[in-house]
Amino acid sequence: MQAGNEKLLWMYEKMVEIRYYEETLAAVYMEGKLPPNIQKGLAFDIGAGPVPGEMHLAAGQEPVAVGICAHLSDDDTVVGTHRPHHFAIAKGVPLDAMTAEIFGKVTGLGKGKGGHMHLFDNAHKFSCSGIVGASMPIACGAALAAKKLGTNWLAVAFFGEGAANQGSFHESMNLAAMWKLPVIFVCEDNQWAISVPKSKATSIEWVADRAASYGMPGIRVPENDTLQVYEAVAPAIARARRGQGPSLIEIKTDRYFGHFQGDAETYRAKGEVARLRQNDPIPKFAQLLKDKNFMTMQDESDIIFKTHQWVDRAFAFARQSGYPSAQDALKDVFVSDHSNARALT
Amino acid sequence: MQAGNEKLLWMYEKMVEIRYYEETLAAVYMEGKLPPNIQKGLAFDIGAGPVPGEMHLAAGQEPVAVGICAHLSDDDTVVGTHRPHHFAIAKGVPLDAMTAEIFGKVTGLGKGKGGHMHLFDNAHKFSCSGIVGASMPIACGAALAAKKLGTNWLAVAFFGEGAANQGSFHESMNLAAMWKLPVIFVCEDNQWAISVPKSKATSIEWVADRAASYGMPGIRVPENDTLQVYEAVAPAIARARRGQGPSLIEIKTDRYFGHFQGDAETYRAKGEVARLRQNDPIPKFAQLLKDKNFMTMQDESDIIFKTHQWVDRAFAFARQSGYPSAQDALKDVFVSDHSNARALT
Amino acid sequence: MKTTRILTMAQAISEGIAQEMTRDAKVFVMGEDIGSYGGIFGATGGLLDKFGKDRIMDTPISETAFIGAATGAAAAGLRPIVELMFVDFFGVCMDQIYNHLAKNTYMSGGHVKLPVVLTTAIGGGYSDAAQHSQCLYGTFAHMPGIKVVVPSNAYDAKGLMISAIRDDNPVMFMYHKGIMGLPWMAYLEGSSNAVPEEAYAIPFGKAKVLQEGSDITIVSISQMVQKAVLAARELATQSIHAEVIDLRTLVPLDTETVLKSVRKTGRLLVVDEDYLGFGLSGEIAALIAENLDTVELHAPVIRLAVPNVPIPYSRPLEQFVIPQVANIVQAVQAAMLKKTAAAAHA
Amino acid sequence: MKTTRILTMAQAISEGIAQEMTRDAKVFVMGEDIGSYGGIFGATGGLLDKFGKDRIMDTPISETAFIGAATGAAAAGLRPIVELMFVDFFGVCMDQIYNHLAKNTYMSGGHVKLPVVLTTAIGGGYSDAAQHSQCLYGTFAHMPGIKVVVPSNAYDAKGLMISAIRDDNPVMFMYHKGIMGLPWMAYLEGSSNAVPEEAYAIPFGKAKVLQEGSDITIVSISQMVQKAVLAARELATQSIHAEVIDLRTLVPLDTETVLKSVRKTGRLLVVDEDYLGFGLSGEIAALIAENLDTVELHAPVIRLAVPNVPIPYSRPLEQFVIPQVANIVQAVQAAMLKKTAAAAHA
Ligand SMILES: Cc1ncc(C[n+]2csc(CCOP(=O)(O)OP(=O)(O)O)c2C)c(N)n1
Ligand SMILES: Cc1ncc(C[n+]2csc(CCOP(=O)(O)OP(=O)(O)O)c2C)c(N)n1
Ligand SMILES: [Mg+2]
Ligand SMILES: [Mg+2]
Repeated sequence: MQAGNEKLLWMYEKMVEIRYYEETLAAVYMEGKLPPNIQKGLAFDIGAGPVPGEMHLAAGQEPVAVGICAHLSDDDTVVGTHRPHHFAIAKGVPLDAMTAEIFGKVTGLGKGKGGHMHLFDNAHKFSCSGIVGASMPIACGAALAAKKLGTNWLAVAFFGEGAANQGSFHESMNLAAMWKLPVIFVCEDNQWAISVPKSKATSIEWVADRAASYGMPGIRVPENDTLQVYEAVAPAIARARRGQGPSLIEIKTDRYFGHFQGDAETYRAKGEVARLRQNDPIPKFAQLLKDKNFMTMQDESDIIFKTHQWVDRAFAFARQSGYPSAQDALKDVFVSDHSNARALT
Repeated sequence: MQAGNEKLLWMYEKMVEIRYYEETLAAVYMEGKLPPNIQKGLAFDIGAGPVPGEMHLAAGQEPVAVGICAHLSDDDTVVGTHRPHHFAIAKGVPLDAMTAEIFGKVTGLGKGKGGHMHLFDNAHKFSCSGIVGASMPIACGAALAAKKLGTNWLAVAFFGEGAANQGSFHESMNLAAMWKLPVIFVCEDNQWAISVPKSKATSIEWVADRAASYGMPGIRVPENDTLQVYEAVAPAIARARRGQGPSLIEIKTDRYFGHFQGDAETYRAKGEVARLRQNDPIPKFAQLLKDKNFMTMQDESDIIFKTHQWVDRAFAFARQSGYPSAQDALKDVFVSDHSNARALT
Repeated sequence: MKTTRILTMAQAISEGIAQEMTRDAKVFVMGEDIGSYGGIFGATGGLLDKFGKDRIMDTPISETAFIGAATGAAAAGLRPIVELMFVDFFGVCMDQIYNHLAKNTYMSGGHVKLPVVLTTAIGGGYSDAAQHSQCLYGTFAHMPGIKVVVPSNAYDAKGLMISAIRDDNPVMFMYHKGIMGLPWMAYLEGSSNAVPEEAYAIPFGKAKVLQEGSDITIVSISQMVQKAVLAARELATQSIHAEVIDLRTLVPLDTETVLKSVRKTGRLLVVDEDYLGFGLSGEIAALIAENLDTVELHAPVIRLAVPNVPIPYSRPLEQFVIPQVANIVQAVQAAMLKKTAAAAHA
Repeated sequence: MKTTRILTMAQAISEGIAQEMTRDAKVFVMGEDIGSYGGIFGATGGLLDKFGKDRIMDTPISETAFIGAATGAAAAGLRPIVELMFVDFFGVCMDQIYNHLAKNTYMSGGHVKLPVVLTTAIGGGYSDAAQHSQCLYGTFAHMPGIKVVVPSNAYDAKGLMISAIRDDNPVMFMYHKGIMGLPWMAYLEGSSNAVPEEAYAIPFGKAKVLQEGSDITIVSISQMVQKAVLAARELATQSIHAEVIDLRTLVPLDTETVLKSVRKTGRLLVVDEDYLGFGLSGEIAALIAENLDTVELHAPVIRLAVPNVPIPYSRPLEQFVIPQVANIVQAVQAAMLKKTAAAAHA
């Protein structure tokens, strides 16, 4: 499947947006976390600053998100991981509410209750989870619903190569194959699960080859290349929409930041990231678009300008928004409140 | 690998012993469970009689147990399933203590605490579990210990074809392959998981083919045939003992009884069991041994006589043994008692 | 025209499900052996014939996948009923249950609606040993995000099941095997009772006072309610008048009914088939301890529950660890003789 | 010659492990990122360099497989320490933990010995949200078969870890992230304290009275102990003398120390970072309710715990649901003003 001009530009735009989003967040995340503003003796305080808690960024992994989501509409479901921003942005989750959520603000997607690993957007059928491997069963359910409702919608489960050794992978793949569910299982192979390299955790080279265990197509994408992803997944998408069931696709990609922000990355060879960054898919894609005359220099700078503006505005929105009031913590356990929640005495 | 005469006779003997054990148990199990001795209105009472609770029998599946265990010694570990008797007997677990356990007697393997799904025998390194798929992680641990202790011992995990869709299967296979653990994963494909046929649950034909997902050999045994099992698994055993890691073997076998005793088996086609029984591996194996002059008629009747005697004696032992005293229920939570156990007021 | 018949709890449950499935095409059922087998404990008996295999779906033995799929399908607008055959198996799929099904509503700020009913069998008493005999409702009630419904009889079971299916939140529906009225397991017959043919809903969070009494309050749930009623009957012949309360749901928990009763009786016995420690019996006792400003106890609270040991297989052991009618009678008798230190002073 | 230094709890734990590994070649460690990373929360810091990759084994993200493997290896004579990175992930491997590791000893009539230490990180307070901030020790204490150890400081942590490794039974060792003394997370400094260099064992089932007092008993565990101590200090300036008890282990549970203290003070506050309902705070309150024949309360029992909601991400919400020093102070003040109905009569 050949991507049209508009699609190509959309992909580029989203990648630029994602990258700038993650870089902005990387900087904002550090606010308030360093001496002298933190507890004496600490080098860093994960719980401090405007964006507290763990922070998993996806810079470098943009091709996975945009190459897949370029095939999707609002009716399709995406379930992401603990590293969810690139998927969310590519799926069209509004930046303002997403960023506000990451800041823990009441204007956030989850009114501040979820945080960066728990972004839920019904309108764009996006959700994610902090549990490794958890995206797959849930995506099966969305696909089951699509099928039961008689639509040709599909569901995408993103997961890391580390998650491919979790039991949920196996159960979900078998269930989806058995029931011919319209699911695309997308393995982001960034070679690392925190500090554990794939070679120490996964007994074969390609997770995609595990598709054979379920009688579904397995697709290998050997490069962190946007167009390759886009084109390689097209048959899987078409297959799912035709009601022929799931596929598994694995994409080699690169993680530019640490596992989470603050990760000293002592397990990584010196210079590994610098080397990976030489293959940055974004300038590569820009070059391609320009070479083929799909994008002018003006388009390029427009895209950069506008996406940066979106992101900056979202961060401003998040900063300006208020925190939820403390008592609100007791609400929303259930959609109508009949929980056992009760305030501290 | 060719089985010697002694081994062949041992396999025959064990199969006869297992079959007679299961048939005896099937009869004993019904004692006290039928009207008029039970609650009015019931057709059957699972909790009544000398052997209460669920009862999963393995008649028909003898080739799996003996074909594999013929390769093992007391130093090798076997982890069985909810349907464990054939494995236990083939592994050499003493019949008396095993049967007493099934009767809930104090002379039982677990002093009556475990019951038929929970047979533990340290001396023969045998254990099992009522949880589908649970044998595999535990066998990995036994294999890890064998490796760490510098031995060439191995571990066998038995599991049903239904269990091959449980997450533990996937995780264990990958871990064993990654760490080159001496484990033999043995899938007993009796085509049924309670009422659900394999064709409705497993998205490919052969579970054994899933071995490729882990880079380990997968071995298909297409017939419920003792010698086939014995010979097919031999390379896997040798491989494990050489330190080259795990294998997966799948054996087509047949379940002659219901899933548990009392199962009305309405999900099975009429006559299915009668048809399966025409392929009974025990007379077939006897014929083979006699044809090849490995076994005389006298040997055969000696074997039948002696195994029946063993089984009958074990049941007599179990019947004659006493029940544990009620207060003993509070013991053995820990090997030295520091639990929170306390008697009812 | 209202018609009632005596039904078993299994029949009442499957009837409730069938009526809701007829009313609402979004309801469907998934689980192991829930189709042609009708559920190992009969909770889905007859449904396959009525609704066909697209709505009554047998699954592989992949609890993580299919319970997670229930969450995904519910988020997409369906109303799945999903069965975990025995609660004892929760460990293979607990992450999907409590990190996703139970939390996604909260984490989304209430935006994600998850109308899932998770049915499961609980309880022992028939020698099914440590991996097939537990109750564990305390475990599920401890973790926020799932309503916990545990009926003691057919009438309640149907009404609570209908409420569960209509509820827009995850509901764990736990039925005790020993009160399902199965033709193959002895059961406490009080659990089979008159059930209207029509659909009706019983609200959650309302305990039922099964029997009024002035001497002691017996709080219980599930099969133990039936035992408590039998014990109360025996106690009545000894002129001890026990008030028997069936909590019916643990989340939400009807604390008012319990407090009101204990304010009246001054004595509390909690009877529970779950483990004693850190569970239901502790929570109910704590409720009283927290409210001693308005509750005056004549005797210390007594808890009867499985004494912090796994369920043993052998019959005499199992019968010893699971509270029996005789234990309840004895515990009440003991409570009638005991005095709190404060009461002794007064 | 006994030498002590001030250590963080993370240092104390890894030192305890290292000493036992040196003493006993059967001890080894498995888990995610426990090798070159040293454990996400530092519990295995430095061990890879000391013992090499055969004894310090990074695993795939396959908790069911490697925790089950710990059970299998222990049954075969080894003494594994196995890490579940966050307790919140227990749902992916709970079956191996509680149906096998916790029950095989009992089901085998005590014949199968399973010396496994299962280490795991607990607790919130740093905005890690609903799937990475729970305590859940109540869940593990509820189900029989695993000892539950939850240290509040470095000294105890080392001694309890050494006992855990030497114990022939499964032990769950739960360390709170907010007292590990990590260089990247604020912590309560009382948790870093003097730790002897030599190996020493602290027995399980012995609560520690951290501070004596006559007005009220504060029972707590883990990080909350540190908060309770700070609260007690503040209360002392108001002439309220709180006795602070650190339970240290939940299984076995030292009920005597709690009862003795409440008999003295007549007041009890339980401070707990686990969920309020059906958990630790209920169990401790129930202990008093059951013993009101020998305990005379001046005021109703008070429980402070996470109010039955998942842990919210946003800081003001999270700080609201997790008990803080100020909440403890207020709760004690309230208890001092309250009276039981019985006391009001007297
Ligand atoms: C079930 C479970 N186990 C462990 C973790 C801790 N954890 C969070 S992310 C991660 C590594 C995941 O690696 P991968 O799947 O490759 O995703 P990546 O981080 O590379 O995007 C781990 C172990 C978790 N969140 N859930
Ligand atoms: C995790 C889990 N899920 C479900 C069950 C209930 N159950 C017991 S046996 C069984 C069928 C197992 O089928 P298979 O693995 O093929 O073994 P077989 O009974 O055929 O020997 C099921 C579903 C269980 N014990 N454990
Ligand atoms: Mg990765
Ligand atoms: Mg089978």
